[in-house]
Parts: sequence; C-alpha cells; structure tokens
Amino acid sequence: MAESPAFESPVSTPYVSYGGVPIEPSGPGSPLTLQDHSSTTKFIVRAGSETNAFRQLSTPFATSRTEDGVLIAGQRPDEWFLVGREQAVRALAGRLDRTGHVSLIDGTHGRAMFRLTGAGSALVLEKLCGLDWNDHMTPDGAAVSGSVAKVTCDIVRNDLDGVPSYLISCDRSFGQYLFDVILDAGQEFGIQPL
Amino acid sequence: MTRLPAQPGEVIDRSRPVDFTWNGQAMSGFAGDTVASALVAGGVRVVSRSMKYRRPRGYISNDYWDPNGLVQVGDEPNVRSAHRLIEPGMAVEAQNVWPSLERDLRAVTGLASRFLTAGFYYKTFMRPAWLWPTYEKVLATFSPGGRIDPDTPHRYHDKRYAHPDVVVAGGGPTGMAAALAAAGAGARVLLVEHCHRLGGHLLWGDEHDRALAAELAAAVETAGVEVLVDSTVAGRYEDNWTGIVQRSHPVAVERLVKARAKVLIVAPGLIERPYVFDGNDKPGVMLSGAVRRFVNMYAVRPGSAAVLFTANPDGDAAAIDLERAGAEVTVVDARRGEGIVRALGGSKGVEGVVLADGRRLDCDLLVTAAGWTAPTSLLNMSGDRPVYDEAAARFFPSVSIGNVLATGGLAGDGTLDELIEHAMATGRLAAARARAVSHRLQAATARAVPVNGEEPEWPVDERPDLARDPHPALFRSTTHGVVDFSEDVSSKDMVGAAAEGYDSVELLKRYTTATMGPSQGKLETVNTVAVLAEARGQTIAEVGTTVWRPPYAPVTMGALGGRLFEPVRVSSIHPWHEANGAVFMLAGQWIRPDHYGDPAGEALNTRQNVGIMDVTPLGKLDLRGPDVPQLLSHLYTNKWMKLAVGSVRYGIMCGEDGVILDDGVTGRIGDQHYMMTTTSSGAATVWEWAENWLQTEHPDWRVHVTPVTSGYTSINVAGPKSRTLVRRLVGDVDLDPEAFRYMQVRTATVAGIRDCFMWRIGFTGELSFELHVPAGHGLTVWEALLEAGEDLGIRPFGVECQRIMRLEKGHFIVGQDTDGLTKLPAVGMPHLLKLDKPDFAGKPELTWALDDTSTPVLVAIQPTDPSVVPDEASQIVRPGTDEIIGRITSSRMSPTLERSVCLGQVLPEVSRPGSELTVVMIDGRRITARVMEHHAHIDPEGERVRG
Amino acid sequence: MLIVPCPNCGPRNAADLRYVGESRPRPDPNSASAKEWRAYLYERANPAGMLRETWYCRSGCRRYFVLERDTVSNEFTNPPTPVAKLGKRP
Amino acid sequence: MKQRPPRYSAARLVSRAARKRVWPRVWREAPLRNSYDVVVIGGGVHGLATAYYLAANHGITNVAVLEKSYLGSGGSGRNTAILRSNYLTPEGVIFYDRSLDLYRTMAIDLNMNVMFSRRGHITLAHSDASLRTMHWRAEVNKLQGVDSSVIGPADIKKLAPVLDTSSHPRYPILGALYHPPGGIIRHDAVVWGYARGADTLGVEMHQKTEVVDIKVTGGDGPGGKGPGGRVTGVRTNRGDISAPVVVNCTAGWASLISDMAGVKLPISTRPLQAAVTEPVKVFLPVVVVSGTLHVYVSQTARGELVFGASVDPYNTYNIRGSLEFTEGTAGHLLELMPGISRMRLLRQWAGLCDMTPDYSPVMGFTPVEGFLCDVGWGTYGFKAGPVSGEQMAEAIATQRTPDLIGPFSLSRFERDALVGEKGAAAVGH
Ligand SMILES: Cc1cc2nc3c(=O)[nH]c(=O)nc-3n(C[C@H](O)[C@H](O)[C@H](O)COP(=O)(O)OP(=O)(O)OC[C@H]3O[C@@H](n4cnc5c(N)ncnc54)[C@H](O)[C@@H]3O)c2cc1C
Ligand SMILES: NC(=O)c1ccc[n+]([C@@H]2O[C@H](COP(=O)([O-])OP(=O)(O)OC[C@H]3O[C@@H](n4cnc5c(N)ncnc54)[C@H](O)[C@@H]3O)[C@@H](O)[C@H]2O)c1
Ligand SMILES: Cc1cc2nc3c(=O)[nH]c(=O)nc-3n(C[C@H](O)[C@H](O)[C@H](O)COP(=O)(O)O)c2cc1C
Ligand SMILES: [Zn+2]
Repeated sequence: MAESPAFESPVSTPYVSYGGVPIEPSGPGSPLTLQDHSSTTKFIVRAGSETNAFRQLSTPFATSRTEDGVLIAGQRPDEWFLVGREQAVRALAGRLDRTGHVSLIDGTHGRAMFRLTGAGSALVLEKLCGLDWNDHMTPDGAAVSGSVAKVTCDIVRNDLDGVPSYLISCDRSFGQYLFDVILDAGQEFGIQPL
Repeated sequence: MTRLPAQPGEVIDRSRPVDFTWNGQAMSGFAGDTVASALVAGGVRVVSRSMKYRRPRGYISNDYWDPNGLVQVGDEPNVRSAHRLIEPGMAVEAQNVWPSLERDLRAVTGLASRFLTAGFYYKTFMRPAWLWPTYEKVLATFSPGGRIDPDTPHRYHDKRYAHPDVVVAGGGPTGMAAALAAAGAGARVLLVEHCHRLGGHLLWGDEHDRALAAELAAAVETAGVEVLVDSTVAGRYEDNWTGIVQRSHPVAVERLVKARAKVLIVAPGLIERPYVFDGNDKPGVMLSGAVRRFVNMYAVRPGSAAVLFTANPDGDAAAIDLERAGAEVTVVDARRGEGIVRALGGSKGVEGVVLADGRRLDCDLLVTAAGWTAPTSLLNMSGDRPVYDEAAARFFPSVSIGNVLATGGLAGDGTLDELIEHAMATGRLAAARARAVSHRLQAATARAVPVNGEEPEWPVDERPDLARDPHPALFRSTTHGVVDFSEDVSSKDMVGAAAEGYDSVELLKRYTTATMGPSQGKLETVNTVAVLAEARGQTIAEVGTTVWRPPYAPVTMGALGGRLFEPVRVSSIHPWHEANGAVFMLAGQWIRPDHYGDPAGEALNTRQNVGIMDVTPLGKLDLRGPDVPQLLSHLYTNKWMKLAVGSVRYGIMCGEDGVILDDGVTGRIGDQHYMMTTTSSGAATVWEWAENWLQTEHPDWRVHVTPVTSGYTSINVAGPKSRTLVRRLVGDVDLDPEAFRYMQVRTATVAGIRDCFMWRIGFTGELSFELHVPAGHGLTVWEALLEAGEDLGIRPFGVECQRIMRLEKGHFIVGQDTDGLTKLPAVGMPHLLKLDKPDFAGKPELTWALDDTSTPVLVAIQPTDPSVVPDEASQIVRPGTDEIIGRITSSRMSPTLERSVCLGQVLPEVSRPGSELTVVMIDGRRITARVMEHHAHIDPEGERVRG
Repeated sequence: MLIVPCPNCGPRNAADLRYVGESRPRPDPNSASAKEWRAYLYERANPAGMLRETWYCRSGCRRYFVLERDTVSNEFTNPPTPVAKLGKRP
Repeated sequence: MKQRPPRYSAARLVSRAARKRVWPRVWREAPLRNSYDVVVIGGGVHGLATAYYLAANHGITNVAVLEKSYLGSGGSGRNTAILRSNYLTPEGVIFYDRSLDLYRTMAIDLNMNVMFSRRGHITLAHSDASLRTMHWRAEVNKLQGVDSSVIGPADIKKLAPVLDTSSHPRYPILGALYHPPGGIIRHDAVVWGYARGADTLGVEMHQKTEVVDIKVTGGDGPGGKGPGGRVTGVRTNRGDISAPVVVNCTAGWASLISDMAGVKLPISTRPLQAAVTEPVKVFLPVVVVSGTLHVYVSQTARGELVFGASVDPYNTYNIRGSLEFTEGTAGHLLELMPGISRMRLLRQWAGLCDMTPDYSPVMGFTPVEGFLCDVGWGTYGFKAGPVSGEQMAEAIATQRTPDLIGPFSLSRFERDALVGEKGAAAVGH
C-alpha cells in the first residue's frame, strides 16, 4: 500500500507572537518550550468498569502510565487516551480484549496536541486555566480535563527527566488558536516554540 | 516652595527630578513623588471643584480615597493624584472645571445652593414637558468626572489564576506580620498591598515605626512570601475567590489575579474620618494622616500656620510632625472638650477657624483627627455585618467566618506589639486552617497526590481579642458641613431628606446620593449614619450602614476585562480559503467562507458543473454500541430500529416540549457503528442531549458517543458532474447509481487517503457526495479535487451559495425557518413523526400538537413579481389590516429560476397551495405572494439528487 | 466563583460545569396528562433552601449528577462523595 | 380627609427654601391595621403602581402595600432602568408600548420628575442570524405603530461614536435595531413617585412588614390552600391582616409567596447583576445592547456607565455577585468600545429575577380566588411597571382579565400557549 501523504498540522508555521512578530523556533535545550505534537497517534478507548479492557488498561481515572512506549491516560471514568508511535499504539490497542461494550476510536486527526515543557510551564498554565497546577494537586502522571483559555483540553502531566512537562490536547479546529494563546501566555517567561 | 529639607522617612529620590505639567504649566517633582505631593510642593492648593456647587477643593485625605484629588492624566480620567506617581512628561489636568480651575463659571450654582438641596431635581423641570430634553443636556454638563478618548486603544492587559494557601489583603505591619507567621507555618502566602510599598501607616510614622516597617518588609522577602504592591484585593467572592488587580506589572498594563484563597486575611487598617463642620471642604482643611504623609513621606509642608483639632494620638503625632517641619501649630483637643465650629476663608482656601469657645484663630491649614472608619468591605463581601461600638466610636467585624480572618486596626486597637502579636496569631491560624482545607481539597480531587493520614483538625480561633480604645464620638449634624465630598452632600441635605421620609439609611443614600461617589463610603459612611441617627433620634447602631460592595477600590475596566479569551475554530482547509479570496463569515466559534466573490455564480456553476464546499463545521458524532438504534429512536421522531448497514436516514430531534431542536442525517457504517451529523451550531447541544438520556434515563443502553466534528474534514462535492469527479479519485467503491444510491454511505479511499466516509446526500438539491476525510489530510483531498475537476469546471462555493441552493430546493434551516416555538408538525413532514414508538423525546407534546390549528406552519412562497425579494423577517398580514399572520423566514433571488423564492411561516388558514399572501416590505410597501405546492422551488421530485 | 463538588473530579469551578436545573422525575410519556406533562416542563419548586439539582461536568468528567444545595447560602450538602465544602466549617 | 400635600415645582422649591420650610413626607407612616380591601405584597414598582392605579383609576383606596424591607429594595431599586417597547411578539409590543405611554407622562401625572431620558436604544447584531431577528422585531414593531428600524454600521457610528464599528473585533458589528423612543429613567424616582401618589390618595405603605403566610380556605391542597380555595388574608411579622384580595408582586420571591397560597408557578429565581463605573464626561448618548456579547450599557446623566449582562448561570436567592460577571462583562464592553479601558468600575450589585420559560410574565387571576399574581418579570419588568399596575388594578376592580394581559395568564403553561419573547428579552432589556 502506498504511504499516506504527510500529516497536515492544525498549526501553521512560521510561528508568530501576539504582537505579530515572527518567533524563531529554538532547540530542545531551551528552558521553556512549546512543541506541536498533533501528528502523534492518539487512540480513544471507551470501556465501562465491567469490561476486561477496563482491567487490562489498569489506569484509574485521572492518572496515567506508560506501557511499551504508549502513554495511557485515564481521561474520564470510562475513557482513556493511548498516545505514542503509531505501531506501538496499534499494538497495544490490538491486545485489548474487546468483548463487552468497548470502543476504540482513532483520535489522531480530531485532536491537536502540544507539549509544554520547562520549569516554568505550570506558570504558563496558571495564566490560562483555573485548575491548581501545584505539584501536590497535579503531580507527574496526573490526567485532567479542563478549560484552557476557554477551550476544553485534556492535559496529562508527563515530566521529561524530572522537568515538568504537560501534554495538552484539544479539538483540532481550536489547535491554531490554542497554540497561539499558549505561546502568548509564555512570552513573559521566555517560551519558545520547538 | 514648601518642599522641606530632607526628611528621615522620605520616599522621594532627590537625585531624580521629574518634569510634568499641571493644566499645561510646567511643574517638577522627584521620583517617588505622587502627583499630589509634587503639586503641593509646587504651591498648588486648589486641585478640583466640587461636583454640584463648584466649590474650590484641596487635598483632604491625601490618599487613594481623597475625594478631591481626582485628575485627568493624558487620556485617563479620574486618576487618584495622591496615589499615582509622577512620570516624566505626564500631562496632568484638573477635571470637571469650566472654563478653568481658577474661574469655574458654573460656580454660580453655589450661590443657589440653598434652593438646590439634595434631590431638588425630582421636584423641578417637569413642566413644560418638552423642555426636559434641554434640561437634561444642561444637567449632563455637571457630570463630575474626567473625559475619555474613544480612540484610546485597549492595551495589553493580562490575567492569571492563583491557588495560594493564604491571601493577605493589606501590607501594613499587621498584614506583613500575618503573612510572615503564615509562611513560617508552612503556608504559601500571597501578600497584597494597595500602595506602592509595604509598610502601611508605619511609612509616615516615626523612626521606630519606619525601622519596624523595613524590618518586616525584609523578613517578608526572605520568608518566600509572594508580594504584590500597587495591587488591590478588589473583591472576595463565593468560596474565597478573590480578585486582585495588579497595577504595576512588568509586561502588561495591569493584571487581574484570580486567587482561590484557602484562607483570606483581611488587614486593611483603618481609614481616617473627616469631621463634619461648617466650611470643612475649604482647601487647607486636612486630615491628620494627610498631613503626616505630606510631611514625612514627601517632605512637603502643606501649610505654615496650622490649627489642629485632635481626638487621638495620631492627631497628636501630626502636631509634632508639623512643628518639626517649621509650622506654627495650635492644638484644639477634643479630649479636653475643645472644639471647632467653622472654617473661615474664601475661594483660595482656609484662612481661619472659629472655635467652640468663640475664639477666632488665623491659619492656612486646619487639621482634624476626629476618628476612624473601619473599611470592612472585604468582610461584608464575605457575609459579615459590622457592629457599631459606642465607646470606640467605630464599626467592628461581628461574626466569625471560617476562612476569612480579620486582624490589625480593623479588628481592634493596642500597641504595635499587641497588634503584631494578634496578626502573627492570625497568620498561624490561617496557615493551620488552610492546611485543613488543603487536605480536604486534595483528598477529594481525583488527580491529586493521595493524602496521608487524617484530616487535620479545624483549629479553633483562640486569638485573644484586641482591646478597643475609647474614642470621642465626634459627630455633628447641625453644623452643615459637607458629609460626602465626592457627591457634594451636606448634613443639611441629609437632615432635610430624612424629614421628607427618606429616613432609612438606604433611602437616604439613594435620595441624596451620599456614599455613591468615587470614595464609596470609605470617608463618609459613618458620618452619614451619624447624621441620620441624630435626625431620627436613634443611635448609630440602630440606623446601621449601607452595604459595601465590590470592588474594594475602583479598578479599571481594562484590568477586569483584560484580554478576552474568544476561541476560534477553523477547518484544515482554512489556509487555502485565506489564500484564495474567500470572504469569511462567523458561525458561532467557526470562521468559514461565506463566498469566493460571486455566490450566485457559484450556485449556477454547481447546478451546471460541479462545486465543492468545505462543510467541516457540520457536527459529527461517532456512535458505537449495541443500543445505538434505541438511542436514535429516542432522539429522533422517526424510526431507526431497522436502518441497514450502508444506509443513511434524515431525522429531526425535538425537545421535551416538542419544539424542533436540531436535524441531520445519521448513517450506519458498521454493525454497531453509526455516524450522526448535526447542524454546525447544534453539535455541542446534541452531544450533551444524547449523553443526558444515556446517563440519566437509560443507563442500561450501551452506547458510546464521541464527537468527531474536527476529526474529519468534510467536503461536499455537488453538481451533475460530481460523480465523474469523484470517480477520478475513488477507486475502491462502486459509484454506479445503482450500487451507491442516494442516502447511502460507504468507506472509501479518496485521493490515496484511506478511512474516508462518503455519503450520497446533499443539501443543495444536486447530485452530491459528501466526503469526510481524516482531518490531517483534508487539504490534500481538497486540492486533489480541484485539480482533478479542473476540466469539469469545478469551483469552490461558500455558505451563501449553499443557502441559495438549499432554499431553491426548499430545505429548511433549524433556527432560521423554525423558531423557539416551532414544533415538528409545523414543518410539514408528517412521515417523520412516528407516534407508535413507545417513547421518544417530546412524544406527548408532539401527539397533542397534531391537533393544533392555531400555530403557523412552514410553506414555500413566491412573490407575484419575480424580481422582488422580500427581506427575511418581512411580515405577512391579513389583507387590508396590520394583523400579522405569518412571516418570511428565508428569501433569495434564485439564479437558477431567475426569480425570488422564499420559505415562510403562515397560519394554517392561509397555508394551502395557491393561497394569496400580503407581504409587508421593509420600506412599507405591500406586495402579493403565493403559497407554493411544494417546499422545493426546484426539482420537487428529487430527480437531480437521485441522479 | 462557586466551587461545585463533582463526584468524579472533585471540587471544581462552577464555570467548568453546566447547570441543568432542578432535578425532576419524567412522567410516563404514554400516560401523562397534559397537566402533568406541562408541570414537568414548566413548573419549578424554586425553594429558598434545599434544592436537588442536576449539573453536568462539561469540562471535566462529562457526567451528569445530582447535588443538593441550599439556594440561600449556596452550600452543597450530601454530595455523592464526602467532599466537605471548602472552608465553611464552623 | 387628609390634606393634599404641596405640589413640587421650581417656584415652590425656591419659596419654601426662602421660608426655610421643610417639605412634608413623601409618604406617611400609618399604623398597620388588621383589615384592608386589597393587600399588595411587594413594595417595588409593580406593587406600588398596582396600589396607585387602584386608588387613582378605580377609587379603591383601602389598600396596603406590604414591603419586607424598604420601598424599592428589590429589582425596582437595582435595575439598569432601560425602557423600550421593541419586543418580538405583537402581544408583547403593544403591552410594553402602553407602559412607555404611561412613562412619558409620568413626571406630570405623579408630579415627580422621574427623568425619563428618551435617548434612543440600539440592539447590535453581530451575526446574520441576529440581524434577521432585529429585522423581525423591527417589522413587528412597525405594524404595532412602534418606531423601530434596522440600521447599518455607518449610522450606528453616528449615534455612538465610541463603538468600534470596524471589521477588526472578534464580533464585528453588522447592524442594529434602532428604537428611538427607548431610553433610561431614574428608577428610584419612579418608585417614590408611585408611593407618594398612592399615599396622597389614601393608600398605606408599610415598610419592614414581611408576609410570612397567606390565609386560604376551601382549597384542594394541605391546610385548605391551593386551587379551589379563596384568600382571606395574610400573616405578617407585625400581625395578621384580613383581606379578600391579595396580590403577589414580589418578583424574585414570587414562588415563596405563591407557595404560601398553594399556587405553583413556572418560575426560577436567578440573580441578575449590574455595575456602575465612575463618572466621566458624557460620550455615549444612546442605550447600547448586544445580545451576542451579553451586555447592555448606558451612560447616566451623571456620567457613569451603568451596565449589565444576562442572568447568573444557576438558581439562587443570594445576591452577593461574582467576579465572573464583572470580568466577562467588562471584557465584552471593551470589545465594543475599547476607549473605555481606563474607566474604573465603582460598584457592582445584583438583584433577584423571576425567570419564566418563555420570557413573558405571569399576570392576573390564579386558581385561588382573590389571589392574584403579577410576577415573572425576569430581567425586563421595570419598564412594565406602569402598565402592569394599571391592568392589575383593572382586573381587581372589574373582576375580569383585561385584554392587554390576557396572553400572560398562568394557565397558558397548562395550555402550552407560550408567548415566546426569548429572542427579544433574554439579554435585551
Ligand atoms: C440588575 C438588574 C437589571 C435590570 N434591568 C432592567 C431594565 O433595564 N429594564 C427593565 O425593564 N427591567 C430590568 N430589570 C428587571 C426589573 O428590575 C424587575 O423586573 C422589576 O423591578 C420588578 O419589579 P417588582 O415590583 O415586580 O419587584 P421588586 O422591585 O423586586 O419588588 C418586590 C418586592 O417584594 C418584597 N417582598 C418579597 N417578599 C416579601 C414578603 N414576604 N413580604 C413583603 N414583601 C416582600 C421585596 O422586598 C421587594 O421589595 C432588571 C433587574 C435587575 C436585577
Ligand atoms: N491607617 C492609618 O491611617 C493609621 C494611622 C495610624 C495608626 N494606624 C494604626 O495602625 C494599626 C494597624 O496597622 P494595620 O497594619 O492594621 O494597618 P495599616 O493602615 O498600617 O496598613 C493597612 C494596609 O493595607 C492596605 N490595604 C487596605 N485594603 C487593601 C486591599 N483591599 N488590598 C490591598 N491592600 C489593602 C493599605 O493600603 C495599607 O497599607 C492600628 O492600630 C491603626 O489604628 C493606622
Ligand atoms: C441605575 C443605577 C445606577 C446606580 N449608580 C450608582 C452610583 O453612581 N454609585 C453607587 O455607589 N451606586 C450606584 N448604584 C448602585 C446602588 O448603590 C446599589 O448598589 C444598588 O441599588 C443595590 O443595592 P445594594 O447594593 O444596597 O444591595 C446604582 C444603581 C442603579 C440601579
Ligand atoms: Zn467532573
């Protein structure tokens, strides 16, 4: 089968600041970065507590864990996100016991996803979202949904080597808006797109 | 010059002179000066004119609340000149003066003041009625504020949320001490100070006070307390949601901090209360605090011959400060029964004073220290009702609210040590209570770190009460002084209003407008109450106060509004639309092409060749599970139990009141997999509506509803050549009209993109294919279509063209051709209502609605004159009358028929085909029109769509 | 802003939820009289005091649930999970 | 027989001031008696107007208005004082237009300057859907003889130069419904004017008098209350009063009063908030409303901007107010008029609104004989005070429902004959 053409991101480049000034992307070493991960494979699993799949996922609501390179996030009481490389996600999904009422939906195209990383990333989120981003309320691994700049987002705290990092996903159609808003909120902390 | 030699506590930087202008004249001061201190240092005594009588006014309280100190700075009105720091080049002007501060011609009203008692306007200007608009314009010229410039941009404002354990309102000694103690007990503390630096009243105190202020401020810094200065805790709302406006911010003009305080400590100190006596608003009459700030913080001497009326140690201290500054001071001590009766002087200000014993003293400064007002505002917002204490002559907090604690001067008196001790105890208590709240919060929050151990005890409040110093109750209603300086209300006005029956504090307030001006009662509340009490022969406690409401201090609209988060949604083809001349329209949060320059041309082309439209905003819900048919049967009014795989059906949803909620098609994609489409604006509502039924009434139904609107880029390919075009890009589906029929759905690979859905449906009335492409490849498919269709005459079309075409075809739009009362039977689709189903949303109402003959129904209408297009919303009337019997809901000039076509709602009595209607055009003309047999003006048999 | 105790997510800002309204039982659609049905549609108890009401956790867990709230003090009682009202202890 | 109080006029103002004579009380404080012909519950504009017209138009003067707090302490003292008649349904339009007629002559009729400023009212449209609704309203209005029309951005800019009519804002202004007879009024003066007028005619106003129960006999419900019963009086915190007619004019508290009589209402109580800025020189000469942005704003003669939004998102009897309101409304106002960014908010407050499902009121007789309702005024009832008082008084005096309020009867819900005004009243004011 022919390879699919490249994935079109909801976020267009070059990046532009609130004031309309182009922003040069920076390297991964920058202290506060925002990266577009929209093309990452994201599966949505729906499974009630009576199903085997529920037990297999063994990731309670509001928590996340990684299995075989796939991030499993308990986004709602009966809903999980599987995020990772396509092969790995498909493999994990393939292992799920689909008996009972279990649904598997490819959310890759429907969800934009960004990664906000850096010591100050919670400060950026604090400007946009009314949830408490302090460590004890939102520790590494926490999976939560809430309104970010008036867009409902699913957010997983997924630290990278001890550096606070958040995977933020939203409905694809809001992708450009949300990316711009986060970049803008991060300006005072020196945020850079990656 | 009244600038004094260097004072030990001065906050100005003499090495940095700052030039600015006052009413166009050059002035200068030093960095750190407020506008007020610089003006007074420059010899300015009169800064404003009073609101009603235009009397000259000078500084009285020399702080944010100073009712006389509001000035215009550039395009900014009502700037608090005793709070705003001067900046180079600042243009400061007196406001509310005409033509100038020195000579205000409206001051004649002052002469008439004996007639113009409060509320006089309610008794005059009634006749002749036609003159009232003129009176109105004249009255408006008395509006007291500065001016805005409509073109001032709303510059960058910012917002953030915060979740501290403890918020402390007030950065005086007690606020700082409380913050320190709370931080010491492990709390995360946000300390907020309204003025430019921490210290509160210590800043204008003696050497010992200033040292303490510096010490506390330094300790606060090292304790890791987050400090916001020049920031105001503007309001305390439900569940300790506090709004803080941060004025000095490095990036933004201002920033609104929305803090969910686990505990709020209120430490705003006290506000000095003016004394009510004849002439008390003459320039040069000042409160002791004002004088101390001028002298000690800004090295400004506000007068050289002072009479000082004092009832408390603060007044005494002011005398010492003034003497040190080289002024002559005569003390009139209220505690010894001495008093002042009347200030003397002319328009330039105070020149003398008459004492209670009849003596007359000359002076150019008359200082009063007559007591305090407790700014209980934040406590009131928390539900507290302050109680008056006769002995201390001020109000105190009454009830204890668990998560709001008061300390400092607001809570009581004592030595600084005692106050600080109370504040520390308050800080510790706050930290302990915050711990309990935090534990509870964390334990209840699913995502939080699990908490260990028992919930901490809710600590009891064991703080010893602060003492209350006795204070003379210095209230006089008979001397006719000014009570409300902002509103120009005197005690005489109040006594008169009370006699007229406006004799409760709330009525008095509304009739005289006392406490309703910019100082909002901070200076005048207690005096207002005292005057009323005296007039009614009641006690102050019996009269009570008016209600304090947010904000604590006036804050800008810019800070509150900040930047509005207004999300926008776009499809993945949006960049192409932008690059190709689309004219956009807003549809809810979506931005989508209305047309590409020629909607009529787009329509004709689509009827003749082929057009493509980006219909991504169309709501799409993925439905899975064995009980989807049940859900569909419940949501829609028609039948769904036997939809075959690969088939699509149209349905209408109604609310429980029978009113049409939404419509759309749903297709069965797999055995237990369906795709539902909704209107663009109805997508979220329908989703929540479906969830509601699933979660509350039918938890036994196994259905997963997932919104996938943006997961697919939706493209409508319409027109007689659409099959030819689609065939060029789709290889894996038999597109033969017999194999893939109207109202069917297939999974397809389009232009190499797998997992697309393809429906044979269309809103335009043409043969059409609706492609739903995984959104990450939407643009690819769009461009592939354009390329492949070039020789077929392909053109993109927008919403306007779609509206024309759907109207030609007679399809109604929910919310446009229906309204908030339109029930299903009114749209003339009886086959969609299946009352033999056991249950569905709105069933009873729809059953009853079938018998209704009084509500309008939807019909197609054509004006007799084909060139006339009645505007949408034109009314249909009974001929020869103005009685409304219907309205045009949609209308367009049809490019295909070259005539006007409409849909409309009319009463059943005139809904029969051929009925003649009278339509009232917007310009008043009446035209005739005819009810058509079919909703569709074009192709009523539907041959084109089936083609 | 009011904090609403979501039984799944925990305490959340009211803006994260949608207020559905008084919780009312739905009459049997096949036997209800017009009077009963319209009472269900339109009548409201509207008490000044305890009210059983439905909320939808729109930005969070997307669940509908019923809470009891005092419409004078706005305090919730008997939430499905023991979430005591923040800081409102005596 | 009581003496008529001196009339208000400029000449008397001067002469009395010169002679240092105090004006008599606006209304007297009479002792509370134990029986009246009519008891009106609620001392807002509706209750007071009802009492006034009972006396003025029908000679029924043995009337008491009972008010638990001070006169005008409810919605009547808290509203943004916008008057207009550009509603959507013909029933609504003619009803509100009659009220405006009464407001037009009120200053002279009541001998109290209520300062009706007929400055014009514009309702902005930011989408083609709302523009269509504006056209709809304009057309219905014209047919009822009410001056309304749709105007474009250029004319809007002329009426209110401060509005940003460019295409830049997130919600550009596409057009507006212009209603020249609309305006604002000094709401407290209306309350005082009716109270003074009623007092002159012998009606008694009793403040701090709270109705705690309603006496009903012969009804189907518990305690003889409810449908089929008849009212015999009320119980108050100051004693019992017998009366054959009791009128519920308590707006936000309407359900509580009606429960006392055993009558169920289709009403939910929600707070509506408003706020006022500090004054600045007059720059906004018309009333501006935007349904899309949920705001309405006017500038008073004193120079303050008074503004409001739509009702709060959940039911409550608590009027503490919220930051969401000031934050959201300020944000939306700045969208419309960026130039007010440096104006300061002075105060915010809230009032209770009695919301009905169709945004139309509930007026007239109820299933309990002698118990009448004039409620369901939601966010729009101040402008209706005069006509409601006039029509309710007529209903009481004639024992039959006047045509003007027929469509608003309580029974319309049982009949499902709603009067859909949501399109014109939800945020419209
Ligand atoms: C913020 C706000 C803005 C508004 N803006 C507008 C506007 O611009 N235009 C407009 O037309 N309308 C507006 N309204 C609506 C309008 O204010 C009300 O609909 C109207 O004032 C209702 O008047 P009323 O006399 O029926 O009720 P109210 O004025 O509320 O009077 C009811 C009275 O009943 C009393 N009461 C209650 N219970 C008892 C009891 N048990 N015993 C004795 N007395 C009792 C209350 O204390 C109260 O004084 C607004 C409302 C609010 C809150
Ligand atoms: N306030 C005075 O003029 C004054 C003068 C002399 C002595 N005192 C005495 O000071 C003692 C108390 O000290 P204290 O610490 O309670 O008061 P304080 O007056 O020293 O400090 C209070 C501080 O709180 C700030 N503030 C008030 N409301 C605020 C808000 N909403 N947001 C942010 N900041 C706010 C004020 O700007 C002030 O700096 C009492 O004994 C009092 O009598 C006060
Ligand atoms: C039209 C209107 C204008 C108002 N203007 C002012 C004002 O200029 N200053 C002020 O302090 N309050 C003003 N208020 C608000 C009142 O002070 C008060 O908050 C309101 O009547 C509610 O009463 P409450 O706050 O005592 O509960 C105004 C209210 C209304 C209805
Ligand atoms: Zn939740």
